[in-house]
Amino acid sequence: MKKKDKKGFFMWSKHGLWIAAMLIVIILPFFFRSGFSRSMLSQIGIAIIFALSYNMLLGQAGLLSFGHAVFYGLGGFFTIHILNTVSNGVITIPLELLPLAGGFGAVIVGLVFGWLSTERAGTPFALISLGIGELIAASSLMFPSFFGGEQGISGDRMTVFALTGIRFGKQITIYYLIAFWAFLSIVLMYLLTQTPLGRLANAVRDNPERASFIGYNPHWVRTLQYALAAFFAGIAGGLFAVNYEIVTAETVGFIPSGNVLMMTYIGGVGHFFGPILGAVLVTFMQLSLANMTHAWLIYFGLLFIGMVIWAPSGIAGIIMLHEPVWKAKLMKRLIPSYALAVFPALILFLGTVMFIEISYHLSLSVDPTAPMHLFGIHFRAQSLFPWGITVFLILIGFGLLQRAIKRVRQSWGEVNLIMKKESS
Amino acid sequence: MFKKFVSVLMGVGLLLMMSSGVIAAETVKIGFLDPLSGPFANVGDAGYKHFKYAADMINAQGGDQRFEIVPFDSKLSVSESLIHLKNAIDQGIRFMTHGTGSNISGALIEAISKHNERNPDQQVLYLNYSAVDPALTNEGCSFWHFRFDSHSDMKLAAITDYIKDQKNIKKVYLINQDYVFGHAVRDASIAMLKAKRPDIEIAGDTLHPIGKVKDFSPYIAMIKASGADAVITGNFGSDMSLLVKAGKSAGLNVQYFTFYAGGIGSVPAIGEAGVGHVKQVTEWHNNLWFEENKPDDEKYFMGYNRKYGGEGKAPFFFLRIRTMMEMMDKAIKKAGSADAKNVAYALEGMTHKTPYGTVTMQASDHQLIQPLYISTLSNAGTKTVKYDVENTGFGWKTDKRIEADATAMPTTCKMEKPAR
Amino acid sequence: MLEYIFFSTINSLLYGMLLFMLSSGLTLIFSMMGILNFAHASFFMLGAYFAYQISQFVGFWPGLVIAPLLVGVLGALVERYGLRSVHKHGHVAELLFTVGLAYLIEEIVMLIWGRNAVPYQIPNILDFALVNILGTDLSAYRVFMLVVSIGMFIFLFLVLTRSRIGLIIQAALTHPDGVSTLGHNVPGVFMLVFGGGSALAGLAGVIGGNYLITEPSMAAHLGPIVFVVIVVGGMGSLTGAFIASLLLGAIQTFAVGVQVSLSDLLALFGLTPEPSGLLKDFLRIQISHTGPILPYLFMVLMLIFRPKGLMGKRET
Amino acid sequence: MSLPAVKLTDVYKSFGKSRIINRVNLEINTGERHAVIGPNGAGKSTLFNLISGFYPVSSGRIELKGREITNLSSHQINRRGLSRSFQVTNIFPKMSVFENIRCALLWTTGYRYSFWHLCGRLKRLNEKAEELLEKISMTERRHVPAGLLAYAEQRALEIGVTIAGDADVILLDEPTAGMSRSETERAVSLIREVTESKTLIMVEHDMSVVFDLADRISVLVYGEIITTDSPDNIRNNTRVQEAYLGKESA
Repeated sequence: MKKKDKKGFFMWSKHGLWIAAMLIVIILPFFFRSGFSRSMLSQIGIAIIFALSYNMLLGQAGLLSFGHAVFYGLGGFFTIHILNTVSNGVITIPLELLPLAGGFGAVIVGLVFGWLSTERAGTPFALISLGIGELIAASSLMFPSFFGGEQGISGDRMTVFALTGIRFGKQITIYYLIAFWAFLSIVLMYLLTQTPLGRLANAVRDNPERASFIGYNPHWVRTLQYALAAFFAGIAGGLFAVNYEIVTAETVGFIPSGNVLMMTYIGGVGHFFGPILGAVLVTFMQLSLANMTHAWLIYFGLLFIGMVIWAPSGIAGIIMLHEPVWKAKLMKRLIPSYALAVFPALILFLGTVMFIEISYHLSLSVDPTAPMHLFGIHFRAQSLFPWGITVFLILIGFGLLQRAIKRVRQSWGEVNLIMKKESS
Repeated sequence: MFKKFVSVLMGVGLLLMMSSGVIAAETVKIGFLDPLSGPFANVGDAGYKHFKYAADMINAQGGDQRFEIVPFDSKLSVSESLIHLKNAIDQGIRFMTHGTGSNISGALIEAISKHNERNPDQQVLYLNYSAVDPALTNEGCSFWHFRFDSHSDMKLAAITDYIKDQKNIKKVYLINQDYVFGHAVRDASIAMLKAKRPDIEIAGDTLHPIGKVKDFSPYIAMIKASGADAVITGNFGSDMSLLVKAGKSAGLNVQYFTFYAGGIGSVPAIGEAGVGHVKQVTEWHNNLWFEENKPDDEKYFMGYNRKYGGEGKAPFFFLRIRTMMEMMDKAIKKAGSADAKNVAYALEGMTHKTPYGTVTMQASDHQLIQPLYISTLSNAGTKTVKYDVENTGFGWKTDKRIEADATAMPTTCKMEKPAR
Repeated sequence: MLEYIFFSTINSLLYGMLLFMLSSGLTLIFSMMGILNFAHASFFMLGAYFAYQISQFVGFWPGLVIAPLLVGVLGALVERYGLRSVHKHGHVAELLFTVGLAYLIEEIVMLIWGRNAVPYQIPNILDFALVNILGTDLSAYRVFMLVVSIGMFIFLFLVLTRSRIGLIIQAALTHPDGVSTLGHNVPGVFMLVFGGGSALAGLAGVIGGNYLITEPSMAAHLGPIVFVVIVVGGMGSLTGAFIASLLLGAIQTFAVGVQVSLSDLLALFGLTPEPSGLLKDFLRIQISHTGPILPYLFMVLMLIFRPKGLMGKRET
Repeated sequence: MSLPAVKLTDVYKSFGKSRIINRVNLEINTGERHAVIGPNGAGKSTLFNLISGFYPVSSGRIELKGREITNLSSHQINRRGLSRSFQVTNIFPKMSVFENIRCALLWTTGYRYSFWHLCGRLKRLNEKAEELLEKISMTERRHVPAGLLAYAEQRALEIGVTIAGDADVILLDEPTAGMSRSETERAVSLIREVTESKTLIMVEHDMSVVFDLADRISVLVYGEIITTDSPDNIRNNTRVQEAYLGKESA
């Protein structure tokens, strides 16, 4: 690229990724017109904020929390209560700003819990977060006036006046509201990583001892980071309230806490955009895969364990592993070996899917005696033949994959060697 | 450059999410929304099979109206349920049925009411087969909601009607889960017992956290100390099985009046500990056909057990699902179309003959009025207790039948009905 | 009242011993390897299911021995082929591995044994009332559970104090970094401890599964409570875990009987406020309602104010 | 004479039954370069850990510039103007060299816990960081993650991080340990330069460095200071020779 061009495209080269993301977000609902996919996109937007806020703890501050949904849920409850207060005409806040109520509510609780739980990181923090999560989840049923008991608290967003004058009835309008907040939150959370507190959160994660000898109290750094993470989780919860117009006790519970951990980890904690990928993938899997197969929990569990064992840096880590190779224009050396690996990986995948589906069909399906169909083929699960094929596919796939992996390693070795030579 | 690559990759990932649109056929589709994976999947699974079987049976009669059941996995989550509601509406489904989770039923009523108001061209009906919170047909009632199960106050009225005649019951202990349903059972028990048997002493009244107690022995110790001879509990799942088992282990000799002792998976969990002690209130059990001599019903549910019940491992349980499907069949024919509003008006006030009497869908609150039975867990294989449940060797034996009319309760429902 | 106290004491002892059986293995694993094993309760569940399956073929008694051994072997395999390869990615990865494992075990159990509870029953020979004290039966099986758990406690105590491997484990408990310098086969010891700890959980499952309910969600139900035991008991201290188990058993059992709420307390001072909303909910709560969540409160407070736990030799 | 920079009064520290520091009294004057020497296990690092607040003392009193700092936490002591380095390199390994320095500057430049400033936009901060990089001659290596630096570079960075906050009392724990002769020489001149007009306390094994840099030397043996004196006197002190130097030379 010529220098002149570079200057002309300054906006693009520096902010290109952001602009592209914004455009995608704006045009997406035109490709996905059904109510279901728009609802899913809305849920994905909420999940992205939630997962990124979680990564402010796990990725950036090294705090493994088992109770992050406390803030998600509380944010939702604060928002729905404020929404109802607004509906009753006691105060006036436009609908577009209601998620902030969740954020500010959560940040206050976050400061208290943060102070109590972050004196030490590591296991003590993880256990305190687990305990606080259990306590809040249990008390959610004990305080029905705030949590609404089992029924939850519901509201009607149509009764609240909107700043933009839009009637927030249809899903598409809410989608854009969520998209706006998600985009704003992503930008803010990204910028936060560049602030003194953001840098110090990293410092405290890597070496709390040293951080205290440059004047910082690690406890305070963690507390503030924790409270800010709570803020964004609260915003996500607030959007949840506006989107579904109901908030129930399940939102503060262990399930969303576990979900956000999985999203973030699968996406990758080491890179800012990792949790975004994780939120998209996991939400998609939960909503769509569950429609395709009732065995989806097994696939999900296998995916999670697989990521922990083989790709602890997540999807983002795998992608970023290729950054230097891409920059050195050496991808063409890796691609052939990848292409070779795709085929056996597919066979192994096919075999595994068949194995799980057949076992599931026999054991837990509605009618095990009925013929089952998989990939358009109908067969009887009771006969030995499909089992034979399954075992055959798994063995062949596994064997070939071992060899393919060897090839991939080899080409990686070559690429690394070339890059080393070039840099020196 | 690399960043651009990443953004493209993200875009492709998003584009992969194609929504699945199924072309609507001539058949009437009923969306079934309940947990189909995770810890409560057994409950949803059983419901789904019942609906499939009921649809099979109606379709087999060969009329021009056919039913198809489309399952959706609620995962017991409100947000996922609401998304699946949208999913179902996309697929042209106008009738949703659901049973597990009062939180979801409340949310569904709200969401469907709002949806029907905002989208008059795609109105949806909510057919409730199992959520028993009285509020749903009282202060929280809706034109778009119909309940085919007797709500908890009706069932409790049946229980207290039975207790009324049991002169040997002098002291009653109330133990319930500490949440809305548990509170409702507790409050209603106190009120109804006072009205029907003022001489009965409430020997104790305990609420315990839901799903957290592993060992009920301490509660049993309290029941024992109170000298109660009957226990009323709205507990379900392990909270109920563990209660009965702990009672047996301490030699507690009381009668348990329960809502859910016959629920799927409960009898195997309770085991012998419950024989002669545990009573349930239901609209059906599998020895009713013998007691009331209805061999047709035996044929019906045995057919289910063969097809979906794994030879009795997960047997027939929900008569009301059969009732619901047959009433829906009638209502759609009566309405002349599968339009939600017309079907709703057709269902209002409809009467229907089940094997065990006539049931009525009340127009005022959309609550089905049906006969209820109090039955006791007994050793099966005897002359009267023919069949056991879930191959346990234990089955149910009727103590008392409460006629449909007697179960009706006054309602506070003020329903807004759309113009016909 | 006397009978209530007597039986509550027995109940709390029994529940405490069951907790101890579950958590003793976890304490060993956590203290030595630093792994917060979320799948520990899953091994408990597997113990119950294995015992059920074995009892279908050869009866309860062989299952009492075989099932824990099977679970132990499974645990050792998990350590050898799962955890060890994750170890290099750090403690968070190890912990998440066990989270995923717990998840998967539950699914697999459902796949094999179905979603409903299995009828795993108390053996007939123990299904009778041993004695009747003050009008309440004490069932033989509960006494048997008590005997087994005490037996296990003694066995564990002897192994740890008398055998060579026990001494190594003890050394590792207090100085986890020091063992490798002694020239012992550390990975081997880890595998043994993990397998042994799992087997103990399995044994708890065998005798607890039929007393409680053997169902796929039993692991998730008991999962978090064992962490409370090891935190309260303290890092590296079996005695601490023992005391904490009994303490938690007592707290949960006795709290049930205290039907006093804050409003009752205020009434003692002649105050009868009639609040609404949140405050009303708060005043309404009786101590007895809080029994099962008290442990978590206890754990959080312990971690904040005394991170060493009751008997811990070092901080968590 | 002005107040001593650091004053230890009857400082005592034990771990369980073992006494590590036994009633140490020590005054370090403002502006002096002070070395603490002693055989392995004498408690030199523990002494540093006590002064810098890493461990609490069992009893006794520590003052910094006339104000008591006994049992304050590390960051509080640091904010009062005392900074330290570690015997084992202790930096932020995943951050770049530049980031390490910049983080170390944040507190004293007044940005503290700010989450409303962007580090990249803070001109004064970045200029200061550049200056400091220049000072420790690591401008070239600014983008390298600190964990990947060569050992001597890491030690230099550690000194950079230690002095960045502009503390006037600097504690260096074996700054030249493990370095080659030429690296040591460079390190010594760096230390001399960056501690100009500051108070320096150092633990050091390399006697040539000690005698080169120190104005006064304290000798710590089995948790007790046996003497504090000028380098020349220490060299000739027979007790020191017996307890320490003698052993070393033998």
